[in-house]
Amino acid sequence: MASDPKSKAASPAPLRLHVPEPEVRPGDMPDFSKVEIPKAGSVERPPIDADPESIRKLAFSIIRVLNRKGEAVGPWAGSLTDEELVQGLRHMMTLRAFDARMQMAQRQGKTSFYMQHLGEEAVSCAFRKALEPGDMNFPTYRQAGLLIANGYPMVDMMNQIYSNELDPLHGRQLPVLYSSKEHGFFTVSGNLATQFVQAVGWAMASAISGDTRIAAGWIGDGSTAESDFHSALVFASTYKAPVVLNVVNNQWAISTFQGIARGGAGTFAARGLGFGIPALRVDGNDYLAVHAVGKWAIERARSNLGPTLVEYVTYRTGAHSTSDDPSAYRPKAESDAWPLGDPVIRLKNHLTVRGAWSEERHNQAEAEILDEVISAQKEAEKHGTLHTGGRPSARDIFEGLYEEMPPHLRRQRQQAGV
Amino acid sequence: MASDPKSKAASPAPLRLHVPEPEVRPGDMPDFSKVEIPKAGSVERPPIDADPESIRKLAFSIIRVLNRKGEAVGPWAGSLTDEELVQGLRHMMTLRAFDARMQMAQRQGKTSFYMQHLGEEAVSCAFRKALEPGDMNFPTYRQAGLLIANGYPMVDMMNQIYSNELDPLHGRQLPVLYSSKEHGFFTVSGNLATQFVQAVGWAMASAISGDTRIAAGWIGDGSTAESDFHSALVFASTYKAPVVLNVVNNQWAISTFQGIARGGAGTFAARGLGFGIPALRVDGNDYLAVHAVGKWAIERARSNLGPTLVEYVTYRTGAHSTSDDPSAYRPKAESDAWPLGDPVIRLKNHLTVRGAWSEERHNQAEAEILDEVISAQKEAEKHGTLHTGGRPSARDIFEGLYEEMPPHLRRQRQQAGV
Amino acid sequence: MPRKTMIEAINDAMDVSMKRDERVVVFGEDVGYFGGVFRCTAGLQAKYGRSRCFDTPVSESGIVGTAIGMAAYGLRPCVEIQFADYMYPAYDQLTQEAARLRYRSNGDFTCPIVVRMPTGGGIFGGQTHSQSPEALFTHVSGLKTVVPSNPADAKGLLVAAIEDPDPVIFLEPKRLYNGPFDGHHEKPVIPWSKHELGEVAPDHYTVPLGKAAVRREGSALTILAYGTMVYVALAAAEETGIDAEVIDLRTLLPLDLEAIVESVKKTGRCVVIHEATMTSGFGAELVALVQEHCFYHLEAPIARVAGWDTPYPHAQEWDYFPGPARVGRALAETMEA
Amino acid sequence: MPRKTMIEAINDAMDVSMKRDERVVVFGEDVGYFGGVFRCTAGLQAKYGRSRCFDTPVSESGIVGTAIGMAAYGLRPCVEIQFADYMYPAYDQLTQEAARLRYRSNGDFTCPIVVRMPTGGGIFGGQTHSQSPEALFTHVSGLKTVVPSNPADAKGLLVAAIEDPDPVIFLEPKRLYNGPFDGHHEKPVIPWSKHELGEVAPDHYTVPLGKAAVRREGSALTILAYGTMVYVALAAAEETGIDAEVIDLRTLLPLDLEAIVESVKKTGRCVVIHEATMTSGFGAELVALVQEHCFYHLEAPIARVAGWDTPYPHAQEWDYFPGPARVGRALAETMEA
Ligand SMILES: Cc1ncc(C[n+]2csc(CCOP(=O)(O)OP(=O)(O)O)c2C)c(N)n1
Ligand SMILES: Cc1ncc(C[n+]2csc(CCOP(=O)(O)OP(=O)(O)O)c2C)c(N)n1
Ligand SMILES: [Mg+2]
Ligand SMILES: [Mg+2]
Repeated sequence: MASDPKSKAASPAPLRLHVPEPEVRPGDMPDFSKVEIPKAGSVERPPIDADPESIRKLAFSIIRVLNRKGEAVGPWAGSLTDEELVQGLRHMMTLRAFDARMQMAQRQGKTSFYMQHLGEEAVSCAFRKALEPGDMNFPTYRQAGLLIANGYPMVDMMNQIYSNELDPLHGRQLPVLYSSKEHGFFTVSGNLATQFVQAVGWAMASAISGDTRIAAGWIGDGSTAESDFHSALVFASTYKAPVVLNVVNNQWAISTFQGIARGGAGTFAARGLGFGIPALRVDGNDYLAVHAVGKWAIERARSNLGPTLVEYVTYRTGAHSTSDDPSAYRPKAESDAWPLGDPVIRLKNHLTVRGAWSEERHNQAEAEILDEVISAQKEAEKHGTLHTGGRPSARDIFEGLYEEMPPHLRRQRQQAGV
Repeated sequence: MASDPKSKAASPAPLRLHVPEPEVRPGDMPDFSKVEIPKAGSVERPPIDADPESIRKLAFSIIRVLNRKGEAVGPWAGSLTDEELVQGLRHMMTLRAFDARMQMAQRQGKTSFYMQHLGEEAVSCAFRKALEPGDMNFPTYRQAGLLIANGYPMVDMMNQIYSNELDPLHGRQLPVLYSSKEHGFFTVSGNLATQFVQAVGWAMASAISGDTRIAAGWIGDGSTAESDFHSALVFASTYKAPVVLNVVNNQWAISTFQGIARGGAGTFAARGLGFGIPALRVDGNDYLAVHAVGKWAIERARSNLGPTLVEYVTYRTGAHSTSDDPSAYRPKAESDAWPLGDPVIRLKNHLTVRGAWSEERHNQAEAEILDEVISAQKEAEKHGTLHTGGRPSARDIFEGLYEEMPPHLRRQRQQAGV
Repeated sequence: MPRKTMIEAINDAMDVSMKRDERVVVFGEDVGYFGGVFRCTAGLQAKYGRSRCFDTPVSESGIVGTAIGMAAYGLRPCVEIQFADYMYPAYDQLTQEAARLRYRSNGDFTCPIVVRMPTGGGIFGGQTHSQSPEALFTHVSGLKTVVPSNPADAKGLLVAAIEDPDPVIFLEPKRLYNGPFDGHHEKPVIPWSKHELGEVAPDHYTVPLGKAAVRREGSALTILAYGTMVYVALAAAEETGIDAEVIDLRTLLPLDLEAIVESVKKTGRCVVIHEATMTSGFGAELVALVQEHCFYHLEAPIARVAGWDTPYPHAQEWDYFPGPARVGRALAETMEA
Repeated sequence: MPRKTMIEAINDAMDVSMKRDERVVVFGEDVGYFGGVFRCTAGLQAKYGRSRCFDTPVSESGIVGTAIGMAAYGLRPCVEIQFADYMYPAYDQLTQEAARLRYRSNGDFTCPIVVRMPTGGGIFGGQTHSQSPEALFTHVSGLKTVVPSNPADAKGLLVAAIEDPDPVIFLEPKRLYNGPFDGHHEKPVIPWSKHELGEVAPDHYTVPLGKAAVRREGSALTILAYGTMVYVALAAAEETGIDAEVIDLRTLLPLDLEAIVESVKKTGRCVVIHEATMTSGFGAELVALVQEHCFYHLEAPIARVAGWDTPYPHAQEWDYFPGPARVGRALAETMEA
């Protein structure tokens, strides 16, 4: 040991490792009383060119529009019409019905894997409606609402999930890792977080080209710990890229609660502040709030004011995926205790309060939607499911890797006899 | 393109890419008038267990102790004795003399490469004196003051720089990438930023082991953009690791000014706030301020209060390395215009004001130090320089990669005939 | 002797090591409370406490980077990367740091870490849950790379890896977790409880790194394989009736070249198989070594059977996987050549 | 024809490409105002403006990650990694993203990016300024890998790479930047201005990816080389007097297997050389292919000469570098075998 003239004053107490733990585990009573929920309508709505420093507190609050009575209140209430809201409700209901059917299809062995959105439907459905055609999303596996709300055909999604003969991705990708440039939906990666910095690059390219289109990056709470989250913030901050950086905080990363990724910061939105990026936290189960905050951030980007980080506070009600069983790591009733409620029910109530919706219309819509989903499913299944019926060709293994197939792949394809 | 019922309201202006540029380039007049320099003594000194949120503004100010008159003022003035300060001055003078000689040795072809500390000597020299024996630094290539101030023999440093027969690293490493566990100096990597998260791991290990030793990670302003900076902050924040995270902001990353890495955030210290990590900014050319802030952060770590991020505001007066010529990208006189002055002169003035130092003593010390450096150099050169005299063996290529040499390496060593 | 699955054997190895040596710590994504998505660390947090087995943020570079710092301190971290496909963010720390700490510091700092990761396909995991990146490690000097093929080896090799003074990459063929798998995906898997290599001694033991095992003696031809492909080799030998000697390499680096050369000199023919993509795969290195050391004994070109040079597709998994039919064809061709 | 250094030729390739195609953008650490630490991008920012050539933060994953996003948008980024040794933080983006965008999206998104990086040793750069990681790219399906050995090729290959619809890794042997280097470090380097391959046509031209060049015709033996090692091969042939045919591969993937096979079938002997570490280096793949395709023509085992399986040491650089003496020994042994 190096000799040092000074010696320790008083021998300090031994250090201890701090490992964050959720407050409850299976067997405990779920308790969200420590989660501070600001009243709907209570958070200010600054101008889009506000100095990031002056709106710091938006990163530590929660922007909410729908109150307990189902009314839309406060400066973020927005101006969506009855029609638009009904459409939004239908999108969320469609996504939920779609999820339920595909979840079941997986259990029936029609595909290998599925991931649902239960409880988080508002986030992607509402955000999509705030975008313009031509804008590009860089989603994770949990933003199918971006497709549904943009009118992407469900049957194409199912073809992908089934890896059948009409699968637009020719069987190459895991179910739910869709791609649709036409619908502003970048090809989903199985490697977490990589898309976040790609979104920034796409946005930079739009700025380089003097275009007016903007990008939206998507990431989960857990994945903010990955390196590319940092790269994205660094580049977005430096080049003032026209991008909205969306963090979907659904409280869990598989079995790991958000406290592990978040550490000592109060919120994920706070991360943006370290880069001088305006950061907003929003009630992710409130369709109107998501839409209004999305609009605000998108307008900022399109006005060349640079990036915005948005944290959507929501809850992953379902399992992480069909390979997961959450009862092993969190109380079963936790989702019922979640204080921000259910996005579908909340928008339904709001529309009802507005006089634009009713129990009957809801039931009717539910039935219609189920029909649509089922008929899409039937249509898709005509073209095969993972283990039966039509399937992509073994040639597709070799094709489409390069624009022109190099000689070694041609030799291998020949060997494969396809 | 997806059809969307809504069409753009008014067609927005084309986007443009924002690329930050320094205010001056070669040919321009250097100008630091926009750099806000708080008065010495003006920044508060909170208790070490202060709530990070309550001390936010420390990340946007600069803690300074030495005023223009050379007096130590304010709550961070500290309690270093005359003797300790004279020792500190000598360390900085030694590092500067060492650098000058080695820079020259490189020009003389005695080694391949060198990196100096000119203008930044206070940072590593003062911080080292705030540590206890057993604490571990994870330095970059620009913290040799940690070794000098801890009494590591200069001749061993030179042996490494010369890759001679007594090189402790047996010729394997680039000059200045020293290693000394005994002196709390982790083996320096040529790959930027990797050490920052390793420092957090070392600190976690100390906590896991119930030890009382703490770690200090070091990184340059430019390198904060690397991924491992993020990993370090994430893990340090989550596990409240007993680590001090030091960012040396010397304004430049080779030819790239700090604005490129920092982007829209006002400071590098601000990055810490996004993780709930207390962040302090300090005048890096003020020996007393660096020491006091270092002590504060180290005490926090040792008291199991978790990590602190410290940004040292300084200026890289010299070239990046012997391979670099800064006149190609910044005005030659920029370093003279740097508003925080020279760390050696400032401490010298302070000691003189205290009555503990004088021009003669300074000159005498300078002469003594030069003697010491030259005699170390002579001693080292007896054992060879890169291209002449004693050198490490070709066997050293194969040895020490694994604890036990695997068969394929034994075969290769045999083939090499060594 | 008790029979265990490979998961249980791996769990056992960590348990035994944590009990014997306080310096052994285990962490990674979902490995703490939950016990890992494949359950390999189940029960360890409850037994050894949260500071010796814990969940981490989703950051592979952070997991490996902190493990390196801990190893430099003096601990012996054994960390999990959830799938080998997700090791890439940690590749810098693994190859530039872990692999070189000892060398660059001339032994002043060392890096005794183990990085466990499930590899290989066969579970319909698509291109990001199926990869076999072993060649990306064997090219990096300073690392050791291990691929067990059964519970008995898995425990002994993992204990040896944890006790090794240098960084070890420990690749777990996930298709073998519950039973030996020979590529006949349409047949039910035989569980390890029915296989003698499922016998795992309860106490501490090691299987030394760098020693191959002959899984089938034969005189006609040598098959070099590791992990899942060992069973494919055995199936192909049975199905073609070719008297192949099947060598399970167990450790790729350091490699048991002696065992390989001895076998090929005896048989005069060699087929190298792996699941990873062919080009620049570890099979290329094996071919290069065999032709160098056995040139004058070779009666036919050495054949390689491997994953096609494409990402691992989801739906066409079984057209991609180099199963017994493809391996059998190579055996036959090599015999006829 | 004007003669240029390899640096100037590379600069020229980007200049020509930026002029012809607005979608070409160039960025990386220090590449903007300063023009790159090796000066390869000098003048481009002044000529094309800050939004087409700019400095980036020190973040290789960010450089490649944003480039991928830009390519998905429709631009054609040509980015610089300051040294190949620093590509590791970008390895995830390169291998898991760039390489697979087209495949996984079935052509919905593509990734026409070029990632330039200086490689190889010989400048006393130690273990972190000397690496040759080509095998870490050739193992990854979806990438192309190019290694030019002279200014004329460097320009034509780089233009071709920029115009290629898929991601290309462009490795620049930095020891060749100023002149052909044959490993005789004690002798002064002959500048490109004295070499006919320094002749670089000023206009737009391409050298197609996937085509090798014969640098020396010979009948006794075939040497497969690329980058710096081409000149080492030529020197070794001259110095040993062995009539070697020297093939400069130029592109490692796609590989010009035809040219290789033709030559080896003619000579019956083959030596494979590279500067990267031996084990699992690209040389292993070459050996595997040659023995597969030329088995019955081979009169001696294929020899490999490569960097030792250790990090690149600083002081012992010339004991590490596989120079003409070591290559010459392998030639002689292969002739005698
Ligand atoms: C690089 C990488 N590491 C690990 C994984 C495995 N993995 C898949 S999802 C997941 C959790 C992600 O959680 P979060 O980001 O919160 O998203 P959520 O699933 O909650 O939507 C993990 C660890 C992966 N896919 N990629
Ligand atoms: C991963 C990696 N990328 C790039 C480099 C090349 N490089 C060496 S030093 C440097 C600049 C670092 O600047 P900064 O962090 O501010 O430290 P300073 O030199 O100013 O002390 C760069 C880009 C490297 N060594 N490692
Ligand atoms: Mg989550
Ligand atoms: Mg700097």
